[in-house]
Amino acid sequence: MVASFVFLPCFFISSMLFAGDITTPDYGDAIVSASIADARTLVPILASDSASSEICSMIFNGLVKYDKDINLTGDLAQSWEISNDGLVIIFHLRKNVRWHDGAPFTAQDVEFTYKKLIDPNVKTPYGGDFERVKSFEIIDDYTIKVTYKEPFVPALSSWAMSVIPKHLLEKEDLNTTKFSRHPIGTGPYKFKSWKTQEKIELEANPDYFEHKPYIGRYISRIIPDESTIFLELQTQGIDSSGISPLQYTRQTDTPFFKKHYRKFRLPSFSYLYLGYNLRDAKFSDKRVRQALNYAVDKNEIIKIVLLGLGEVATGPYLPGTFAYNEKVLPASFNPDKARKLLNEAGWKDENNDGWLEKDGKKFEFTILTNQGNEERLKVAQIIQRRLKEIGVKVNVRVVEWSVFLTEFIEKRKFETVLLGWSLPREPDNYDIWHSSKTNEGQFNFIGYKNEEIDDLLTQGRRIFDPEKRKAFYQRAHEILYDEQPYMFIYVPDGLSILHNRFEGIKPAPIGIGYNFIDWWVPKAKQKYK
Amino acid sequence: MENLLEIKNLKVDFFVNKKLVPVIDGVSFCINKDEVLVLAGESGSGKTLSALSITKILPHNAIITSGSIKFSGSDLLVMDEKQLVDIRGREIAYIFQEPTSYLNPVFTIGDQITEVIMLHQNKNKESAIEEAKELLSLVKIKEPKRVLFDYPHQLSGGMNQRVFLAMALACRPRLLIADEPTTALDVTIEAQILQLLLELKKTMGFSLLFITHNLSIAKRIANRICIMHKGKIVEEGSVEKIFDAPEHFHTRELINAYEKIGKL
Amino acid sequence: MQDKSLKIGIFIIGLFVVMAIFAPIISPYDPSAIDQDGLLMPPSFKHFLGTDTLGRDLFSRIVFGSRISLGIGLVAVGIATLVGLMLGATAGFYGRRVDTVIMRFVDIMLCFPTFYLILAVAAILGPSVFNIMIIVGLTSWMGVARLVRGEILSLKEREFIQAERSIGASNLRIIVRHLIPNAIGPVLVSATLGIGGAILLESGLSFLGLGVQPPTPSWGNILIESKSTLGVAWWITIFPGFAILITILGFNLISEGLKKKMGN
Amino acid sequence: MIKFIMRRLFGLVPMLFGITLISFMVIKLAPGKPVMLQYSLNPKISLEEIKRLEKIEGFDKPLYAQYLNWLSNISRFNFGRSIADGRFVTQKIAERLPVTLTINILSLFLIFLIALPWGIRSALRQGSLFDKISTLVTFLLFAAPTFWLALLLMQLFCIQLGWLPISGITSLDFEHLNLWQKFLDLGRHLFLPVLVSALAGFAGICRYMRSNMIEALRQPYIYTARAKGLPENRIIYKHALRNALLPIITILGLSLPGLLGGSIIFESIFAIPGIGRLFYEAAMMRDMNLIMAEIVLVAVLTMLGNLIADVLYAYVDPRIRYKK
Amino acid sequence: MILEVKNISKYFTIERGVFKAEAGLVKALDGVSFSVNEYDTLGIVGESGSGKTTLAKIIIDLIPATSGEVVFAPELIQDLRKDVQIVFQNPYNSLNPKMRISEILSEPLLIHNIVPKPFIKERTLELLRLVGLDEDVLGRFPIEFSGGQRQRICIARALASQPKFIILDEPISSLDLIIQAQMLDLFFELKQRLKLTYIFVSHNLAVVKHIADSVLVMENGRVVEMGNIDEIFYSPKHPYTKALLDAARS
Repeated sequence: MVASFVFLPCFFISSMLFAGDITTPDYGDAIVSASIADARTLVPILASDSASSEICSMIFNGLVKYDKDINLTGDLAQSWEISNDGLVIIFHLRKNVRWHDGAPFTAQDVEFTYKKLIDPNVKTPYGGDFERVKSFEIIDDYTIKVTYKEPFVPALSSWAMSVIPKHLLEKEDLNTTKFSRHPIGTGPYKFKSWKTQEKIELEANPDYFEHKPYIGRYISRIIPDESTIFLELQTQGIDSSGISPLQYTRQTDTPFFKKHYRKFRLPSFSYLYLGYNLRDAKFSDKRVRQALNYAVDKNEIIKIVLLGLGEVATGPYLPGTFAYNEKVLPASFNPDKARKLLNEAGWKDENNDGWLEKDGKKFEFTILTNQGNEERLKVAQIIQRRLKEIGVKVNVRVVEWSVFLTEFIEKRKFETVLLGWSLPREPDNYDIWHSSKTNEGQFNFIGYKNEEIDDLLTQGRRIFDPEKRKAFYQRAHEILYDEQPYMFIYVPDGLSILHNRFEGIKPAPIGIGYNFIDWWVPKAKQKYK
Repeated sequence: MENLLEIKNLKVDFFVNKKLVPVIDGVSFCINKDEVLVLAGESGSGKTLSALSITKILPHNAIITSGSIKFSGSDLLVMDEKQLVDIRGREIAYIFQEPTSYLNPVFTIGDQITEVIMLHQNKNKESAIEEAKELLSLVKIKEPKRVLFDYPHQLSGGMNQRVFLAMALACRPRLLIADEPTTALDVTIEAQILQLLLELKKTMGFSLLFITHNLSIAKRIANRICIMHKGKIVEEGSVEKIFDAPEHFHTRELINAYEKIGKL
Repeated sequence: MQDKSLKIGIFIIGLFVVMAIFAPIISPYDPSAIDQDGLLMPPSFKHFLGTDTLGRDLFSRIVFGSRISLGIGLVAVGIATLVGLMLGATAGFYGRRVDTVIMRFVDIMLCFPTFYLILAVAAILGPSVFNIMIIVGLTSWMGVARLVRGEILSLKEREFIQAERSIGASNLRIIVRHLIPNAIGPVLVSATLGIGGAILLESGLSFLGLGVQPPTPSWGNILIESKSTLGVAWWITIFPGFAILITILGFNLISEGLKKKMGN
Repeated sequence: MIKFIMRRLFGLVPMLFGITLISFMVIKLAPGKPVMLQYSLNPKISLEEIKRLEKIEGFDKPLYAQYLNWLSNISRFNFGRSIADGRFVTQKIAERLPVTLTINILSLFLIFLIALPWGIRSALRQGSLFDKISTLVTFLLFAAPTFWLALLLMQLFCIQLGWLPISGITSLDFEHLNLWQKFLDLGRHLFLPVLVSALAGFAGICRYMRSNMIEALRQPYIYTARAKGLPENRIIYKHALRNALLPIITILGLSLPGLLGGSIIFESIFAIPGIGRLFYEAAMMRDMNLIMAEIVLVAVLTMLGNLIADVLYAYVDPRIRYKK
Repeated sequence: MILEVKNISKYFTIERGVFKAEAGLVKALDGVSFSVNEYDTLGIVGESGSGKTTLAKIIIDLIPATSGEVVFAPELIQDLRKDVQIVFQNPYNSLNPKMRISEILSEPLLIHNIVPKPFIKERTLELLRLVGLDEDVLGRFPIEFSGGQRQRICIARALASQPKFIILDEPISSLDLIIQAQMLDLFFELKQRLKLTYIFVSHNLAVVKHIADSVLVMENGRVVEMGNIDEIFYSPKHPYTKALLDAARS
C-alpha cells in the first residue's frame, strides 16, 4: 500500500517560504482535499503511512525543511553549523516559537523528541538514523550540539523529523496516548476535529512564527474510492486531489473543469522498475538484462499507461537534482539488437516453437507485482506482449501486498518484480544498492554486488561537499544504467487538480505546497464559513 | 311441501393447464323445507363441488358454466358478490370434513365464532361472546368458557366439529350443508355427532343437505337420497326405493358392496 | 408464465454457454491484444462494444469473460451442491448424534468469516480461477446441506420409504435411489439461484483485488476496471454489468420454472 | 421458556470457542505478518527495527500461546488494541457501528415497507399484468450487481441531476446547521446507500411474501371464512395475511447479523465510515485483535439471530406456543 | 403357529411445545400378547390411537419395541425382510413418485435376487397379472393411477419376494366402497392361491367381519378381547367391544 501511495503527489511538503505579494490577501475560507486512506496516528514519530504524515506536516515542524528548489533550509532551527570533520552539528533554534497551547518551544522539546526516537519500546520506525548519534547536548534553551559516531551526510535531512512537545508527552506512553487523536504542535495549522474514516479538520494557527495562514480551515476528507473522488470533483464537493493520467487528459477537458479548476503537472518523487533476481542463472549475464531493456519500448508504456504524462527513467536519481547524470541517455527500442544480444548469451530458438531455449530450457519467467495497482498491472501486460515478440515467455502474477512482502521479497523467492521506489531528495540510497544489504529483510533483495558502487555509496554518505557528492552519484548513475540490475521504466508525473478560487500558487521543482500558508481566497469567492 | 332450494341443470368446469374439464355435467335436484337430503356417491363424483357451488364458494380454478340455483325464489347464480355475502352464513351455512384444518389455526375458537355473530347480527363484542357461550353449550361442549380461548389444534376432532356446528348455526340458517362431517372421526364419536345434528335440526328447524360416501349413514338419517356418479345424478328416491329397488346399475353395484361389507 | 420462464431461462443460459464454448471463434480480436491508438474508443462497427483503457476489444473480453464467470458459477455451485447433498443426506437420514454434529458444523461454517478463508487461500495459492472456484464452492454449501436435511427428514417418514425398508433395501440404496431423487428438485431450484450468487461473489472479490487476476478477463474484473473510467467510457461499465444481469436473470428464470414444474 | 433460552445460550460458548479457534489458526497460517506491512519497503526502516517491533507486539511467541493469551483477554472483555493506531479495538468498532446500523435498519425497514405490500398485491392478482411485471422487476433487482447499480445511480442522481451529494454522510458545514437541516442533510447523504442496499434485499422478501400469501389463500380455512359470509378483504387481510406473515417473522431474527454486516464495496463507493471497510483494512493489515473481535461479534450475532428467530416464531404461532 | 407376540410395549416421550421440556410418557402399547396360526387371517380392530398401526410396524421390525418380543416360527420364516411383507393405508404415499412401476416392482426382485436379471421383466408381468393389472402399467409413473390401482401395485410389490406372511395396515380404508369390495375379493383369492397368512388391521368392523378368521380388539394400547369371528361379533364379552358394535350397527 505504501508504495502505491507514493504515486500520489505529496505537494504539501512543509517548506514554507515567506513571499511578499502585491494585493493584500484575505483571510478565511477552507480548502477541502481528498485522501484515499484515513490517518492512523497524529504522533509524528509514529506516523509511517503517507496520510498521517501529510496531516502531521501541517501541525508540526522539524528543525530543517526543503525549500522550493529542494535544498535544506531552516524551520524551527534559525541556522546551523557543521564541523569540518562532519561529526558535529550545532543548531540555533528560533526564539519566538510557541506550541498551540501557548507553551514556549525550547531545546528541551528537541531533546525529548530525540530520546523518544531511540527509546526501544516506542513503536517508531525512524529510530535508525538517530542511533548513529553519539551525544546530544543542550547548550542553552535555544542551542543544541549533536555529535555523530562517524560522518553521516543524511544526518542533516533526518532532522526534518517533527518535534513533539515535552511538557505534554513526558508522562505519556506514546504508543497509546490520547495525543495521537488530539495533537498539539508548532505548525501553521492547529488540530480542530477528527471524525474517523470521515474527515480531519485543522484551523489556522493565528500566532504561527512566520505568519498566520490566510486559509482559515484545512479539511481532509477520506474517500476510499478513486472514482468517487473524481465524481466529487465534478460537483465541486472537494477542492484538491491527486488525479490519474486518464482523468488529467480526458476527463478534465470539459468546460466545467476549465472554469472551476486548475491542473498541475509536477515531478512525482518516484520511479517504476523491473528488478531481476540476480541469483537466478537466467539473469546473471549482463547482456541478457541489456537485451530485455532493448526489447521493451518504454515510450509505448508511457503513452498507454500514463497517457504520455511521464519520462523514461534511466537510474535511481531524481531528475533535476545534482545526483542526476544528464549524460546517461535511455536505450532506444531495438528488438533486433535484443535478439542479437540474447543469441550471444546462448539463447536460440532450437526447436523453432517461437520461444528461445538454452541447453534445453525455455526462456520463461514470471513478473510479480502487488495487487490493487492498476498501472503496474498494465505495464506488466505490455512487457509480456513485447518480450513475446523476441521469444521470451513472460507470466504475470499478482499477489496481495502483505503476502508479496513476506513470502516473495523477504524470502527472495522471485524471478522478477515490478515495483517502485520513492526518490527522497537526499540521493543516498545506500540501503538499496550496497552489497552488504542483500540478506533477508534488507532492501538489496535483487542481490546486486559491485565494488565500485559500494565504494561510491560509502564515500557519498561521508563527504559533505556537494561537488564531490555530485561526481560520486553521477558515476553511480552511469554504472547502474549500463549494468541494468533493474530495468528502469518511467518516472511518472505527479498530477493534481486544485479549485481555481485559490490564489498565490507558485509551482516549483519541489511542487506547489511549499508556500501553502501564502495561499488565499478573495472574499467574494470564499465558499465555506 | 314448498321447496327451499331448487337446482336446475347445473354445469361446472375445472380450468386445468389451459383446458376446461367438465366435472359437474347437468345436475338438478331440490330440497324441501325441514327435509334431510343425502347426496351419496364415490370420491370424484362431484358431490362436494355441487354443494360448494350453491353459494359460489368454489376453488379458484372452478367455473359454473350454466344452470340455475333458486333459493326460496331468488337465483343465487345471478346475484353479485355483495348480495351473496348476506346469504352466506346467515341463510345457508356449511360444515366440512376435517374440522381442525378448516378452522383458522391462528385465531381462538371464540374469535372465529363471535366474528360471524357480530358481522351478521351486528352485535357488540360482549353480547357476541355471551351468545357464543350459549351456542357452545347448545352443541354439548362441557366448559364453553375455557374452549372460547382455546385454539383449534388444542381440541380433538370431535370437539372441533361441535365448534364448527355452533359456528354454522350461529345465525339460525335455513339450510345447513354438511360435507362428510363425520368421515374423519372415530365410529363412536361419529354416532354422537350425527345424533346431535338431528336433534339440533328438530329444535332449530333447518333443512339439511348431507353429503357422504357412507351408505349406512345415508340409510340412517336421510328422507331422500340422490346417487351421484361422474358428475351426474344417476338416481333419486326415498331410502326404501334406493336400498330395496335400485334401478341404475351403478346404484345396484353400490348397494351390493354395501350389503357385503357396508353394514354389520 | 411457468413453463415460459423455464424456456426463456434455458435459452439465455444456452446462449451464454455457446458464447463461452466458441469464444475463440466468436470474438473478433484476441482479448488481451493491446492497441496503442485504440484507447477508450466508443462502440463502433470495428469494435462492437468499444475498447478499454488498454485499447483491448471489450466485446472479445466479455465473450472470453463468460468462460470464467460461468465456469466459476457452475463449478462453485456444483461443489457446494455435492458437499451439501452428502452432508445434508447423512445428517437427515441417520439423525440424532450424527445430525447434531453435522448441523453444529454447519452453524460454525455459517458464522465463520468466509472472507478470511477466501483471503487466506487466495493469498497462499494465488487467486487463480481454479482456486476461486474451490473457495466459493467450499464456503457456500451450508445452505444446500440444510435444505437437503429438511427434505430428507420429511421424506424419511413417507410410507414409500418404510415400504422400501420393509422389502429389505439397504440404507445406502434407500438414500441413493429413493431419498436423493426426491430431494433433488428443491436442491436444483436453490442451486440455480446459487449460481447467480457465485457470479456476483466473484465480481465482488475482483473489486477487492482478490478475484480472477486481470490478465484473464472475467466480467467481474472488467467491471472493476471500468470504475475509474465511469465518466468517460460508460460502455465499459454498462456492458459487463449487463452481461452479469442477464445471466443471473436467466438462472433465476430456470429456477422459477423448475420450482413450478416440480410443484405439480 | 427461560430454561430453553439458557440452554441455547450455553450452547453458544463451545460454538464460539470452536469458531474463534479455527479462525485464529486460519488467519495466523495465512502468510503475511502484520508489522511487516505497516513499515514495508520504506528504505529508512531497517530489519532490526521490524524485529524489535514484532517483539513488542508479541508475534514471536508460538501460536497456541498467542491464542490462549487472546482468549484470557476476551474473557475479561479486553479485546486488545489495534495494531494500526494502538486504540482499543472495541472503541474502533463502536465508532463505526452507528453509521452501519442506521443504514441497515433503514434499508431493512424500507424493504419490509415496500416488499410486503408488493408481494401481497402480486399474490392477490396472480397471473395479472401487475404480477408479471413485478416478477420481472424483482428478478432484475435480484440479478443486478449492487456496486454496478450504485455506480449507475450515483452517475444519474449526483452528477446528471445533481440532487444528491455523492459521498460521505454529512456535509462540511454540518455543525452550523440547525437540527432540522442536520436531519435533512443526513437524509440526503444516506438516501442512495439505503436505497441500493434495500433494492438488494427487496427481491427476496417480495418473492417470499408472494408465495406465502398464495399458499395461505389456498388453505381450507379460507373456504370456511368465505362460507361464513365474510367480505373478501376481511378474508384476505385477516385470515390469510395473519398466516402468511408468520414465516416472515423468522426472517427478522435471521437478518440480525446482516444488520451489523457492512458491505465493503458499498462503503468504499459511498465513502461511508462503516464496519465493512474497517474489517477489510484489518484483514489486509492482519490486525489480529480487530479481526478476532469482528469474528466474535458476527458469531454471537448469528447465533443470537437464530435463537431470536425461533423464540419469535414460537411466540407468534399458537400451534407451537400451546401444545395439547 | 407362525407368529407369537409376547408382552410387547411401546412408550413415546412427548415434548411440550418447542421448548422440548419433558412432559410425559405416552403408552402407545402396554403389554400386548397374542399368536397367529399359519394360513389364518387375524383381524385387529380399534379406534384411532389404539396402537394398532404401531403394533403392525413393530411386528415387521420397522420401529423398535420398548419391551417384549416378536417371535416367528423359524421353520416357516427364515428372512424377515423376504418372508414377511406389509401394505400401508395411503396408496398415494406408498409409491416413489419419481420411479416407474417397472422399477418399483423390480426393486424387491433385485434385492432378494428372486429371478436372474433377464427374467425380471417377465416376473413383473406375472405379478401384475396376479393383482389384475396389465402390461401397459409398467412404463408409467404412480401419479397416473387411481387409488385402487396404486394399492394393487403395492400388493404386487409385496408379493414379489414370495412372502408367507403379509401385514395389511388399513389397506382399503381410503378407497371407495365398490373398490373396497373388489380388493377384499383379491386378498381372499391371493390367500388361497399363494397359501398366505394375513394380519388385517382396520377400524371398519364390517370389513374385518367379512375377511378375518379371528379378531383382536384393542383400546389405548391394550388387548381387551380376542377370539374367532363368531365369539367377537355375536357374543362379545368386553363392554368396549359391545360399544364398538353398537356404534357401527346404529
